[in-house]
Amino acid sequence: MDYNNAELMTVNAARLLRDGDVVFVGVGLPNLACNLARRTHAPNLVMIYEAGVIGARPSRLPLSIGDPCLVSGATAVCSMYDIFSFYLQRGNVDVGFLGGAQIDRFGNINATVIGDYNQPKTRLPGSGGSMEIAGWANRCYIITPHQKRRFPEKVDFITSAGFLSHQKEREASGARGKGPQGVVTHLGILEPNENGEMILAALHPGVNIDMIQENTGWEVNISANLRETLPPSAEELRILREDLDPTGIYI
Amino acid sequence: MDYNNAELMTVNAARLLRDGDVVFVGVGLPNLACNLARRTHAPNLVMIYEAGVIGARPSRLPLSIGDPCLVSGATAVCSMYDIFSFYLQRGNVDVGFLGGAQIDRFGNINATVIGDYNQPKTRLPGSGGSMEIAGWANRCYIITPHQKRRFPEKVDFITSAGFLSHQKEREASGARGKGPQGVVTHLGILEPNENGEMILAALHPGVNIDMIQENTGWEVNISANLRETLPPSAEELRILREDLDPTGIYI
Amino acid sequence: MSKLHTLSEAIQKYVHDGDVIYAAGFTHMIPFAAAHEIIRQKKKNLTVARATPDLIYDMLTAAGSVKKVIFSYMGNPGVGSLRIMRNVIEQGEMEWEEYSHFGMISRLQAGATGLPFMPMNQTGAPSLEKANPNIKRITDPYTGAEVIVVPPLNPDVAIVHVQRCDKHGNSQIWGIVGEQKEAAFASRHVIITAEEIVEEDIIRSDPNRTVIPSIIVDAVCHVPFAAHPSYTQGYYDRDNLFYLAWDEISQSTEKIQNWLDEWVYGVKDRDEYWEKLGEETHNRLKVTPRMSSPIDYGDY
Amino acid sequence: MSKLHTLSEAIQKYVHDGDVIYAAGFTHMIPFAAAHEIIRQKKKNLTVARATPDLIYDMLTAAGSVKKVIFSYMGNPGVGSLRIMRNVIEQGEMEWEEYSHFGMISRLQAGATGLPFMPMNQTGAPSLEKANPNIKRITDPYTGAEVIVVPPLNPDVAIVHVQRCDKHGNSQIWGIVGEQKEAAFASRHVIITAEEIVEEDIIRSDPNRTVIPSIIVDAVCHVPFAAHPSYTQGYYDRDNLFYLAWDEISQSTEKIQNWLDEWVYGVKDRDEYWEKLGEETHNRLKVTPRMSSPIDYGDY
Repeated sequence: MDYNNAELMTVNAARLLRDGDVVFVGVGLPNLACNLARRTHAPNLVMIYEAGVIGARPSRLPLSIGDPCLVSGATAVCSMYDIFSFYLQRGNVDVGFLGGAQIDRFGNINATVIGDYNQPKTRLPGSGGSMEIAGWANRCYIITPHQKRRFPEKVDFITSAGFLSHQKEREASGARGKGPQGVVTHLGILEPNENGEMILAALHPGVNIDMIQENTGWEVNISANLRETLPPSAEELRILREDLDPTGIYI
Repeated sequence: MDYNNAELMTVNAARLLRDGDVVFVGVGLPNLACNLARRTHAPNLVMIYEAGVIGARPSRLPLSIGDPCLVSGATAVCSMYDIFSFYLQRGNVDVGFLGGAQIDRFGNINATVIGDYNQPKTRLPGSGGSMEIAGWANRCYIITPHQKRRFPEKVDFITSAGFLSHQKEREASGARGKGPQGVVTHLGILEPNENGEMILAALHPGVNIDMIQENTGWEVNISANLRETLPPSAEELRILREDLDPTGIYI
Repeated sequence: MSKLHTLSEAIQKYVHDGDVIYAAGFTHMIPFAAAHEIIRQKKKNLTVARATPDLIYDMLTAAGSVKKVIFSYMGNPGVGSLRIMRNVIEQGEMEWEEYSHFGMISRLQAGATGLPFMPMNQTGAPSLEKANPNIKRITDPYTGAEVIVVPPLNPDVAIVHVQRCDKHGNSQIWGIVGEQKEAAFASRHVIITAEEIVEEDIIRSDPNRTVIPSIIVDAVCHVPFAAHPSYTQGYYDRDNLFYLAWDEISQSTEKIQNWLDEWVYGVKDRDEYWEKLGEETHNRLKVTPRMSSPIDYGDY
Repeated sequence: MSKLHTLSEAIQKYVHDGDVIYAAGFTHMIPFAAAHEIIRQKKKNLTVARATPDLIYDMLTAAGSVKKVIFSYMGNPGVGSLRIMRNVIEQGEMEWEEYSHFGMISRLQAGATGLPFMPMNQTGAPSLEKANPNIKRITDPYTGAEVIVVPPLNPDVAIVHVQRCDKHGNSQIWGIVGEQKEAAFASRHVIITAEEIVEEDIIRSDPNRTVIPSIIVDAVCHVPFAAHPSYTQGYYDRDNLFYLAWDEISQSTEKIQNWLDEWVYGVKDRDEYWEKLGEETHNRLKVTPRMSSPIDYGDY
């Protein structure tokens, strides 16, 4: 079965979701992953968007986080203050998806600047809601291509907290969520060890450890239980290609 | 023209309202006073109820602060948190009406207990919203019968701030509103002097200073500009009796 | 996942002796049916929190279910005193904890949004702050001025009556929306009683109207007329005569007991209670329709 | 008291050089028409605050109206970078002040409710707090833990686009309600642009739908299609093609200038702009109705 990197990442992200999870969704691959999970093993998944939409059932592929198709047919809409406080800060969100220009060895994310903050070499969009999602969702997942420049040992700017310098430092910070529980790339999946260091937990079919090491900016430790992911199934790919993104905008 | 004490107080309270005022209304006489003002000199009065109703146009006499007739036909309804914060705390309310078991020389109100707080002789209903109304409405008015037991020199418990012990003490307290600007009784009107002491500012027709003194628990000072109120007009009484409270529940 | 329960099941499952409960609704949609079921199930030592205890907590107190009350206005709205609660407090037989309305609602807001406290501006009134050690001051780090703070209130159970919800608990309410949302989000468990259980499509036709989402709801109970003697906007009127009658009933221990025997212990559930109220009362509380002007969400 | 103005009058009267403005709307109902009028009136040295500056502030920046931006996510939503603002920041030509979304919205919440600060729980992320001295910590007096606080944001002017309002400014919105209410209550002046000006009776038929009350509104402007290229729920769709096109236009100073000349300076008002977009675009953005299920308030 043939599939591309976006499909591979989306399918693997979908499989991390559990039935009944309340997910704080972003557009693009996280949205596809959630809709895929809902149509396969997690029919009771509840999708929440930071625009304040709860229980969205988008009839078309949303192209922005505030697309009107998210609202029509949703179960509830609330203000931004409410979605961040009554839902996220209160602890009503099980899963958050995150992205960013850089992810480091302890799962910290930079989405703000490359270079000095006050005289930035590259000015990125900034946190948006990701600082709070990373801090307060019970578990977070990151979907990103696996490239050395995206995986530095240490990020220039911590927009969203992973485990900071150690699991213990995150715990001491007062952030309520458990932090990043998986980084899904096109090569495999990294997961935190007991120190909060992201280690190689799974390889996608056909990928070896050297390929991971070559594309990561630090010496990657390997899980004692390193596993291989199952390739995307025909049904998963069919749903993605025919139902969810038929014009191939994200996949 | 014959009128009773309730009518007299209601008419005089209504006259204190200005066109365009946003008023935080209670049921009973304040509600009648506002509706009377709206039908006479203040057609653009906006009535807000602590239940979260804005721009109410009650078609019947509301018997509780949360009567459904306040909602049907109102311009807006919001939560209690919002009415107290976005409206009152933010400074969007011009006038508040207050009542209570006791009002003292500096306009402080007791609506909580007679006697010791922890072993109350008489347990009264408590603040409700009056602590915030007294603190934050730009101006407050009190409507009450003029009886010695209701006008002690000093209240047992300050449920809602008047001027505390002096105008300067209120200013230092951080309360944003100007405090009680008038106490309308069935004998006359008390208003604060520059120290925040409630002094006799107006007598109703047929009342003399001795009658005020006999019914007040402190030595009442008299305004240099003591005035006499105009008696309720035929039109004011007609609106009250025929339109607003035709079955005589409050008047 | 349907969360449909009978009210009796829901109270059995989620309300326990010693719990802190919040029966929500400011004057509007007060969940009297649930309180009567709590009385029938003889729950004890409850801490009952409500901005306005209203008749609902006066009844619970009369039945001996209450250990403590947390409140901001203890009166019979539009009538006068809440005689039963007032009496046990004056007799030193009940604990209480007291706030202003905004203090009470700020506690719920903190509880509902996961904050460790809510700030409030100063009102100048000193006495309640002195009487209640839960009310504290902190310094605004921007101006150096002092600000009042109250701690979060996180009840064990919130009980909320709504006009319509689906079987999952997605609930829509209109009219006075008091503190229902805040009470539900603040609490560990949420019991919904509803005038109507509707198809999910009805809820999804107007998502901005949804105040309580299914994800925080434990039990959904179909209980028409659950709010009597208070009211449900658009469904029936407030029974002002009963609020007046309670002022009379609650003056005598014997009358209170008779009333409880007849109207709470003597009926099986709210259906029987409503039937028993009779046609004259039904007609008196009837209300003619006044519909909202519809809006268009667009079929995207 | 009618507050009806033309948009041109309203901008003239309430937006001044050097003001802090907040054009509200999270992705939805972004008041582009007002921004174009601000450009036409050559307002200068504005501080523009918005959670998501979006194309609206990219355009204002391109036109030279902006001195400073206060924001939490500076991107072209669904497309990528906001090239013009990003460029001036990278060149050191514009001031900025940055928060997370919740930090930004908490600033508005504080401003809207009259509080001197809003508390937020810790997220663990240290860098922005270090970079922005406005973000402070205080101690929770109940637990001794540290809490993040942000100061109120009180803009000079909020501009809010709504689906329907009456001539007094009582405004109803549905769909994504982002931060419109908070922005309006936080600001000294409020300008409403509306798809429809309706009779007061329509508003009063559904008071729970009203988000912004007349008492805080200064000017009401009837401006259909004011949100294009964003959208108005139920009225027209988001013009995703334009969001993509802007990514192309904003890459060249010449193209930007040409676009401003043609679509902002070259048209008198929003009516002319909408006409100029042409039938094909009109049809592409059309949406078929999907009505809300009506509710009954009861005729009390």
